[in-house]
Amino acid sequence: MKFQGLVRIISKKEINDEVFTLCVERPKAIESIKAGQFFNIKTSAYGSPMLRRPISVSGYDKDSIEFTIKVIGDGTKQLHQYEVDEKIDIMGPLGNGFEYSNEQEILVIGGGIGIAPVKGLLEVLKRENPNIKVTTILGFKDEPYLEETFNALSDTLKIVSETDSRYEKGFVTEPLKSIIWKPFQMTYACGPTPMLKAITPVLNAAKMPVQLLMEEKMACGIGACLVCTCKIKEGDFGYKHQRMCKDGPMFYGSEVIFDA
Amino acid sequence: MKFQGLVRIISKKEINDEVFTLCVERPKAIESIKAGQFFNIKTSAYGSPMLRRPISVSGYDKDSIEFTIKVIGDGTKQLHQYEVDEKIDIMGPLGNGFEYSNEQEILVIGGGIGIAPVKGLLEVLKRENPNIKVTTILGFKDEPYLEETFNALSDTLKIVSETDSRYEKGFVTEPLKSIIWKPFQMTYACGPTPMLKAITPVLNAAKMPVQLLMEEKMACGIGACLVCTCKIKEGDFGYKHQRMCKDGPMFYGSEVIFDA
Amino acid sequence: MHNQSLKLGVDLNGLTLHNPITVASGTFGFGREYSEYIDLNQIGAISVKGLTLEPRSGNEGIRIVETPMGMLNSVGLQNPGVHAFIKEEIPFLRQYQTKIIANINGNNIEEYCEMAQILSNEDVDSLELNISCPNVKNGGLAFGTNPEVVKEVVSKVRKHAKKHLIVKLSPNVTDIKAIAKIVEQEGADCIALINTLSGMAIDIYKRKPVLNRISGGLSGPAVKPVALRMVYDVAQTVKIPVLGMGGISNTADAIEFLLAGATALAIGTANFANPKVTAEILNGIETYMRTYQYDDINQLIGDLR
Amino acid sequence: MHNQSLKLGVDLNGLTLHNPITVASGTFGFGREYSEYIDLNQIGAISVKGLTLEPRSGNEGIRIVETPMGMLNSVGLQNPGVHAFIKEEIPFLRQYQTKIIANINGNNIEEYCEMAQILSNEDVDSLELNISCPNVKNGGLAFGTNPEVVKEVVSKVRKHAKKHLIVKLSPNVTDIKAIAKIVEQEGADCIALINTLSGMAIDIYKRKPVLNRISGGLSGPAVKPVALRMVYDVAQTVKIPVLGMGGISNTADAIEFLLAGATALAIGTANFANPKVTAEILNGIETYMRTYQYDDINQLIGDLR
Ligand SMILES: Cc1cc2nc3c(=O)[nH]c(=O)nc-3n(C[C@H](O)[C@H](O)[C@H](O)COP(=O)(O)OP(=O)(O)OC[C@H]3O[C@@H](n4cnc5c(N)ncnc54)[C@H](O)[C@@H]3O)c2cc1C
Ligand SMILES: Cc1cc2nc3c(=O)[nH]c(=O)nc-3n(C[C@H](O)[C@H](O)[C@H](O)COP(=O)(O)OP(=O)(O)OC[C@H]3O[C@@H](n4cnc5c(N)ncnc54)[C@H](O)[C@@H]3O)c2cc1C
Ligand SMILES: Cc1cc2nc3c(=O)[nH]c(=O)nc-3n(C[C@H](O)[C@H](O)[C@H](O)COP(=O)(O)O)c2cc1C
Ligand SMILES: Cc1cc2nc3c(=O)[nH]c(=O)nc-3n(C[C@H](O)[C@H](O)[C@H](O)COP(=O)(O)O)c2cc1C
Ligand code: FES
Ligand code: FES
Repeated sequence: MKFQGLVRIISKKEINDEVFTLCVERPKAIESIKAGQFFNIKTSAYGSPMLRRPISVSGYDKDSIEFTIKVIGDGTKQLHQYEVDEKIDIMGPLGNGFEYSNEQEILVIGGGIGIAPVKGLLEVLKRENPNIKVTTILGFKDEPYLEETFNALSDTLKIVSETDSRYEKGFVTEPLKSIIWKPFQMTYACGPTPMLKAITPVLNAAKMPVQLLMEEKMACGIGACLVCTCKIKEGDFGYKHQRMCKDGPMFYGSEVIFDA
Repeated sequence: MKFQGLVRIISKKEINDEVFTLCVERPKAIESIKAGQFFNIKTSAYGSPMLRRPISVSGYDKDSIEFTIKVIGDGTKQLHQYEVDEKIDIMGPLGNGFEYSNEQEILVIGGGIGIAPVKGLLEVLKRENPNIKVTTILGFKDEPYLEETFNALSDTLKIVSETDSRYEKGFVTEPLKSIIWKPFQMTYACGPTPMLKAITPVLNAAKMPVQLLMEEKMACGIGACLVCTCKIKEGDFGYKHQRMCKDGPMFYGSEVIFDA
Repeated sequence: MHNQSLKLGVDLNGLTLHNPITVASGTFGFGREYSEYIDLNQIGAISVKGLTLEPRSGNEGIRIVETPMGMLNSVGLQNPGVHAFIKEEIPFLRQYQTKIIANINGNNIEEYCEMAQILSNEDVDSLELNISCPNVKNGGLAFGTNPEVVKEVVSKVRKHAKKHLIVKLSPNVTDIKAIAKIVEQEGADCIALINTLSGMAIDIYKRKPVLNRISGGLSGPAVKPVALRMVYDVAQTVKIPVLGMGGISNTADAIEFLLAGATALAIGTANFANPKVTAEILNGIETYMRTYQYDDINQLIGDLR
Repeated sequence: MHNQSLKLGVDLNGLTLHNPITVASGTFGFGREYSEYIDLNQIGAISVKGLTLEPRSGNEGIRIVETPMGMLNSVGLQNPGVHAFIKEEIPFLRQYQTKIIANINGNNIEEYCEMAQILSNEDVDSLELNISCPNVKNGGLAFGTNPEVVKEVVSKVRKHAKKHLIVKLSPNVTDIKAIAKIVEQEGADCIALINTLSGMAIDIYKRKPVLNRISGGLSGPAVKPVALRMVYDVAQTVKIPVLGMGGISNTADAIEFLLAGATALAIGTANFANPKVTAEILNGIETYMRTYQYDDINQLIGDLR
C-alpha cells in the first residue's frame, strides 16, 4: 500500500512574498523517496478546489519531507495558510523522479519555482557524492530566490532574470549556450514548459543527455485517469501519449515531443 | 448604503466543544443595530460553501458586535477557524429584529443556539431599563451552556435539558405551562422551529403576545431572492408568503402559520 | 493609458446598455434591496423578478438547497403580478439609468401574449420571455424544451410585443442550437441563456425530496461550464446577440462569456455571496481591456483566437 | 446491533455485487493504480476505462480543466484496445473478488456489436454500452441523444451481447425518461447514468478554448443535483435496475442516490481527491443503515417517504 493520509507540519518558512516552504513529518510507511518525485496534496478540507495539487519534493531526509511552494491561485494560497502542527493530507511519493547514480560532473537548470525539485536533487547528490561537480543555471522572471542555498550546492552558479537588473538579463538558454561544450555527464532541468522546450533542442543537438522534470495539470496523480499526457516519440515519425504523473514527470529530452 | 465588507476579529472565546463567540469591530458605517437582527457572513474566501451564513447578533455595543455560533457543518466550521486579528466579511445588520420599548416584566424562551440572540436582547433591555423583570426558560438537547450569563441577566431562570440529568428533563413547554398565568407584557423566543411551533399555540391561547425569532435557509439575506419564506396569516383563512430575512426573522406568534 | 476612457456600451439589437453587466431575473428582486449595497446606475440592465399576469405566492415548503458551488431554487415565481410591477416598481427603477427588462411568464401562450401586450404600453426597455416554466398542457415539460412549442410561443408573443424582445432559453435540452435558430427565425431580438438546470436533492434524515416539487433549478458556479458551452454554441449559430449567464461569479468568468460571444452578461446567484459583484466585475473587465489593449468592449466580444 | 452483519449485496438484474459501490469508467483505469491505495476486494465492481476495438492514443492538447467543484475532461478514449484489455487486464482484475464491467465504445454501430461479440466470450461480468461518444454519422451528436439511434444501437448490440448488458446514458438530453424507456424495451439489463455533461472553458489569457475539441465532459460534485434528478426520474420510469452516478463524493451523496432508487452506485471523480473514498462511503452507508435500522441495503433503495 502507498501512502495517503495526514501528516504533521514541522516547520514553515517564508522565502519571499510568494514562495514558502512547508516541512512535514515523513510517515514511516514511506520507504523510499527520490528527488523529482512529487506528492499530490489536498489543499482544503472543504472541497474547493476539488482536486489535489501536485508539489515536488524539494528536500527530504529520513524524518521529514520538504515542499517549496509558490502561491499562484486558490490551492497554493490555502497551502500557505497552514501553520506548524496542523495536519495536511498528502499522497505519494508519486512519479518516477530523477535517475541518478554516481555522475561526477553535472549541469543543472532551474526556472522559477522549478528550482524547488532541483534543490532537492542537489542535496541528495551532494549527500551521496560530496565530490560531485555541479554547474547550475537558474532563471527567474523577477527577483531570484534561494540564491544562497544554490550557491552552497553548486561549484558554478549562474543566475539570470528577465527583469531584475542586478542579475544577467535574459533566459537560461544564453548561459547554457556558453557552457554547453563542457563534458557534463548529465543535465537535470525543471522549469516552465517554454523553458524546457527552449533548452531541449540545444542539449539534444549537443548530444548531451538531459532529464526534464515536466509539468501538466493533473487529477488522480497516479496514472488512472489519463488527463495528464506527455507526447513521447515512437519509432521515427510516430508518437505515443504517456502519463505525465505516472510515466513522468521525468522524461529524457531525447524522447519528448514539444507541441504548440 | 448598508454595510458589507471586512471587519477585524477582536476576540474569540470557546464556550464549549461546539459553541464559540466571535467579537468583531463594529464598522462606523453601521449606525444602529437591534437585538434579533443578524448578519450574513461569508465563511470562506475560497468560494465553498458558496452562500453566506446568517448569524444573529448575540451582543453589541458602540465598538463591537458579538456572534455566538454553534459548529454544525462546513460553514460554521470555517467560522470557527478564524483567529483574532483576521478579517471576516460580514453584511448587515439584516432583518427586523425584536421590537422593544419599556416593558417591565417579560418572559424569554431560548432553545439551543437560539439562546444567542436572546442573550443579546437581554443585555440591551437591562442596559436600557435596569429594573426590568426577566423570567427566562432555556432548553437544551444536551449540556446547557451560558448558564451563568443568563443567571446574571434573569430574575428567574429555568433550564431544561433532554439528556443532561443535572437539569430538569424535557422541553421548554413544561416550565412554560407552569408560569403562563403570570402577567408578562411580552414574550421573546428563539429556538428550533419545532420549539417555536410548540410554544406558540400555548402563548396564543393565553393571549400573551410573543415575538418569535425564526430561522430558514437563506441565500441573499436581504429580501431579493425569495427563497426564505414565512407563512403569515392573511384574512381569516388565507396566507401570504413573507420573507424570513427581510420581513422577519421576527414575527409575532399570532401571525405565523406553522406547517408540517 | 490608464486614463483613457474605455467604450463599454453594447447594443443588444435595439436595447442599448451603457455597460454589458446586467443582473439575472429572480436574483435581484426589483432592485430595491440591492440599491442599499451598490449604485444601480452601474448596472447595464436589471431583469426583474419573473412576472405573471396575476400575483403569485410561490411554492410552499423549502425553496432552496445549497449544493456544491451551486444552489437549487424552487421559488415558483412568487411575484406581485404585472400590474403591481407597473405601478410600484417601474417608477422606482426609473430613478436610475439602468435599463429595465421585464421577465414574463405564462401558464399558457395566451397569458404570455397578454403580458407582452400590456407591457408593450409601459415604460420598460425590453421584454424577456422566460420559456423555462413548466407547460401544463405539455405534461409539465417546460415550454422551452419542445421546438414546436417554442416556435408557437415566440411567434405569437412577437406579434404582441411592441418592444425589444429577449427570449430566454432552458438549458435542459438536447440541442440548444436548434431551439436558438427557431427563436431567431420567429423574430426575437436577442437570446438569453441559460436558465437553471433541472436538479434535485434528498433529505437523507427525513428520507424525502427536500423540495416539495421534487426538482428545482440549479444555478451558480457549478453550472458555468455548461452555460459557457451553450452560450458559445448559440453565439456561433445565430446572428442576433446573446445575453449570456449561468454561474458568472468573477471577472475571469465574465471574460470567458464575452470571448465566447455573449454581447452582454447577466449575474445571478453570485449576487447572493457578494452584493457588489456586478461592480467588481465591471471593474475587472476594464482592467482586462487595458491589459489586452481593447478600447471598445465590442472588440472583445467573440474575440477567440 | 453493531455487530449484526448487514446485507449489502445487490442484484443488478443478473449482475450480483457484494456491495453497491462500484467505480466509474475512465476514472479508475484498470484498477492497477488504485490497488496501491485501497483493497479492490472492497469494491462491488470496476467499470474499466472505456474500450475501443483498436488501441487509441486519445486527444491531443490539454485534457482537463478544473471548474467550481467539478472538472471537464477531454481524454478522448485513450485505451489499449479491447484485445490488450483481454490479455493484460482481465487476469489482473480476476485476482480480486470485484466484478468486471467492460465499458465499450464504438465509432459506429458495427463496432459496438463487434466489441460486444468479442467480450461475450471473455471473462468479464458485464458489458457497459457507452452511448455518449460522438456519433460521426449523426453530425457528431452523441449516439445517446437521439432516440432512434439509441433504439437501433441497443437492439443490435443486445443481439451480440451474451452477457449482462448495461446501457450508460448521456445526460445531455431533453427527456431522459424517454431514452431510458427505449433502452429498457430493447432489452438492456440495467441502466447506468449519468455520463458527463457537455461543458466548456476558455483560457482568457490565450483567448482560446482550453480544450482542443472545444467542449469536454463535466463531472464531479457540481453535477450531482442534475445526476440525482435524472437517476430519480429514470428509476421511477423503468423496471430494470439503475446504476447511479454523477458527483457522488461522500456518504450523504451515496444515500441520496440509493433513496432516489439507484440499486448500485458508481464513484468517479471523487476518487481523484480521495483514493479511499469508495471504502469510506461503504463504511458510511453501513453506519447509516444501523442508525436507520436497515439490515438489508435493498430495503434502503428507493425508500423515499
Ligand atoms: C509534477 C508537478 C510538480 C510540481 N511541483 C511544484 C512545486 O514544487 N512547487 C510549486 O509551487 N508548484 C509546483 N507545481 C505546480 C503546482 O502544482 C501549481 O502551481 C498548483 O497546482 C497551482 O494551484 P493553485 O490552485 O494555486 O492555482 P490554480 O488556481 O490552479 O491556477 C492558476 C492561477 O494562475 C492564473 N493563470 C493561469 N494562467 C495564467 C496566465 N497565462 N497568465 C496569468 N495568470 C494565469 C489563473 O487565473 C489562476 O489563478 C508542480 C506541478 C506538477 C505537475
Ligand atoms: C436569521 C438566522 C439567525 C441565525 N443565528 C445563528 C446564531 O446566532 N448562531 C448560530 O450558531 N447559528 C445561527 N443560525 C443558524 C446558522 O445560520 C446555521 O447553523 C448555519 O447556516 C449552518 O451552516 P453550516 O455550513 O455550518 O452547516 P450546513 O452544512 O449548512 O448544514 C447543516 C449540517 O447539519 C446536518 N444536518 C442537517 N439536517 C440534519 C438532521 N436532521 N440530522 C442530523 N444532521 C443534519 C447536515 O448534514 C450538515 O452537516 C441562524 C440562522 C438564521 C436563519
Ligand atoms: C432564486 C432564483 C430565482 C430565479 N427566478 C427566475 C425567474 O423568475 N425568471 C427567470 O427567467 N429566471 C429566474 N432564475 C434564473 C436566473 O435568472 C439565471 O438564469 C440562472 O440563475 C443562471 O444564472 P446564475 O448561475 O448566475 O444564477 C432564478 C434563479 C434563482 C437562483
Ligand atoms: C477522466 C474521466 C474519464 C472518463 N472516461 C469515461 C469512459 O471512458 N467511458 C465512460 O462511459 N465514462 C467515462 N467517464 C464518465 C464517468 O464514468 C462518469 O459517468 C462521470 O464522470 C460522472 O461521475 P462522477 O461525477 O462521479 O465522475 C469519464 C469521466 C472522467 C472524469
Ligand atoms: S493525473 Fe490521472 S493519469 Fe495523470
Ligand atoms: S434570503 Fe433572499 S429573500 Fe430571504
